[in-house]
Amino acid sequence: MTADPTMTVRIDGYEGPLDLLLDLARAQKVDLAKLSIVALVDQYLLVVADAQALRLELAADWLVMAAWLAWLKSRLLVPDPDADEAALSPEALAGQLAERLAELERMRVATGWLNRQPQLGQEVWARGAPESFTVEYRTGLSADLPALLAAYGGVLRRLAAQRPYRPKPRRLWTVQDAVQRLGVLLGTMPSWAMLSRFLPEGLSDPVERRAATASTLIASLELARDGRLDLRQDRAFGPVMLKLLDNEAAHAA
Amino acid sequence: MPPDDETETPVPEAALRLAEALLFASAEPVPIGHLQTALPDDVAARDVLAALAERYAGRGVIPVAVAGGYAFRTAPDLASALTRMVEVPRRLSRVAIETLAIIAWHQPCTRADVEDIRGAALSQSTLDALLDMGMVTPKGRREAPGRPTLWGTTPAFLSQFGLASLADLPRREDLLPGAGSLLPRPQ
Amino acid sequence: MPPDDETETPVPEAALRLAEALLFASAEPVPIGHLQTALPDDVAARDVLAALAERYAGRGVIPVAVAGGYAFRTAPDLASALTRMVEVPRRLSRVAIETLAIIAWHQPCTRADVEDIRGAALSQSTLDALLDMGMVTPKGRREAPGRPTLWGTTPAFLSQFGLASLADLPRREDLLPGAGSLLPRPQ
Repeated sequence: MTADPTMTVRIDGYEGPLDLLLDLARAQKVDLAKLSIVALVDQYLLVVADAQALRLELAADWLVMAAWLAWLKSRLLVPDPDADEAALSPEALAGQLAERLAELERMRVATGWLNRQPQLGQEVWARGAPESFTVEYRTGLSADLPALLAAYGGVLRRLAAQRPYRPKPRRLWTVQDAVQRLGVLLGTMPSWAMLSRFLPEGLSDPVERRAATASTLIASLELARDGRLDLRQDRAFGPVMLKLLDNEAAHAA
Repeated sequence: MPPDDETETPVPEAALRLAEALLFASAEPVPIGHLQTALPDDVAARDVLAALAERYAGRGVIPVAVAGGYAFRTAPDLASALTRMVEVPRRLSRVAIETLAIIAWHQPCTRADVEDIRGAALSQSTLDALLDMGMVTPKGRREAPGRPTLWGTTPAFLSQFGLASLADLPRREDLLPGAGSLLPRPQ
Repeated sequence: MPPDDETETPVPEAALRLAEALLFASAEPVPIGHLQTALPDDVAARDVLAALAERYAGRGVIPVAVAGGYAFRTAPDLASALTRMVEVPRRLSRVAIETLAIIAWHQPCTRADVEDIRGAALSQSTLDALLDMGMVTPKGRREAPGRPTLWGTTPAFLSQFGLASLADLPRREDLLPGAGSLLPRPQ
């Protein structure tokens, strides 16, 4: 309403709605604190309308700002009697807008201040050919034991990946071996003895030990079938007990 | 430079030469503590710097307090004569300096803060230019949804604009006198 | 510096300041012709440089004639006072640390043994570097064709890696189960 009809402002050259608003506010030539928001809104809407008349493609934020400003102006001129108490008053919203413009203006002043400082490499220069008096002397190593272990581990893994897989040969205790060993050992044990007593000695590998246990159990079952020994297991998963049966005893049974 | 003491103790010429050489040799500002370690114990670095400033007053190169230390810089009034003689890197764009100003006065702040204040999107190339020049650096993240990166200025920023510390920046309230208490004026 | 002329014309202070700043700011030595272009026509660069040399005589930095022109340099007698020694621990390259590890676990062994285990040629420079650092030392020769040198680790190796003795090295099998059968045993 109070827009100066002679004022022509083009929208291009502004970085966004706020940039334009600040420029329009400056044009009011008043302290930003005495800014007329309504006049500002009118000027903004005029510029946006002009731009649309020129069929300029306007980014959405220009139109969003236009719609919001139009709403703000209407609220400022005709206060809503049923206004929500919790909502900000139009005056408070106008104050926020003025504060945003003031902050942008402050940062423009700050930019100007920085620009007036003599800049390094632009107005003042540092030593172009600095001299270094720092002498690096290389002593000591930054390697530690974990690094050494990691390196050797890496070598070993590479080696493992390169070489074809050759499984370690296993000493497997066969049933025949077990039958033979049982035959020898049972003679020396007149009473009940645990199956594990009949395993070959020096079995540290758990796989070999399990295989030998299985072979010995099968061997003992075969010998029991032939009536040469007696087998007993008092409970599930309990130890398997063996005892030699002499021929007379076998006959008696 | 620090002001002279009331009671002036004459600074030994040897200390002055050493300080001169040390500040001259380095392109980066020399922290006063570093200078002190190079000086004899009974000579205060502060006094030496004051004497140095006095000796170089009005000369073509002058010692200045910058980025937490001291460095020699060419005298600002020689800018136009020297610009023609030495290589001058590209100046930061207007948008870049405006972004830098917002980060400097609002740090630590997020990219969204900068965009909010400028009322316009901030292009990645602008931020990249400031990062390339080492003017800004991440300063952690804001504990908010998305945990956006917070940005702040660097010692290189202080050095670039010849500031001893961030305290040399004008206070935000003083940037726009009269706008301290904004009252909405609807009419 | 060029000697003063017999007939001394006073060099303007402005020319002296400019020359001072230019020599300071230039990354390269300033050719006398280049300095002349920055000076008024009636001021000879030669005279300015002479006056500058006079002004800086005995100071911490001095203008000197170097290849290609003139530049400020730190006074030679101050260099030692300004020199700071910085210890920079050497990092071993991956090849070097692997070689050292193989020698440690397989000593005494030959270069060919190391090559065989690593599956790659070993450059003499790698072995030389370990030798220079005192990590390895020759341990006689293998009685085999060519009598190749046998290598072993040194006491310095033990102290570098915090080992009381070689017996403190973890067993191969603890590093990679089943590794024992992988390794080619010399002989």
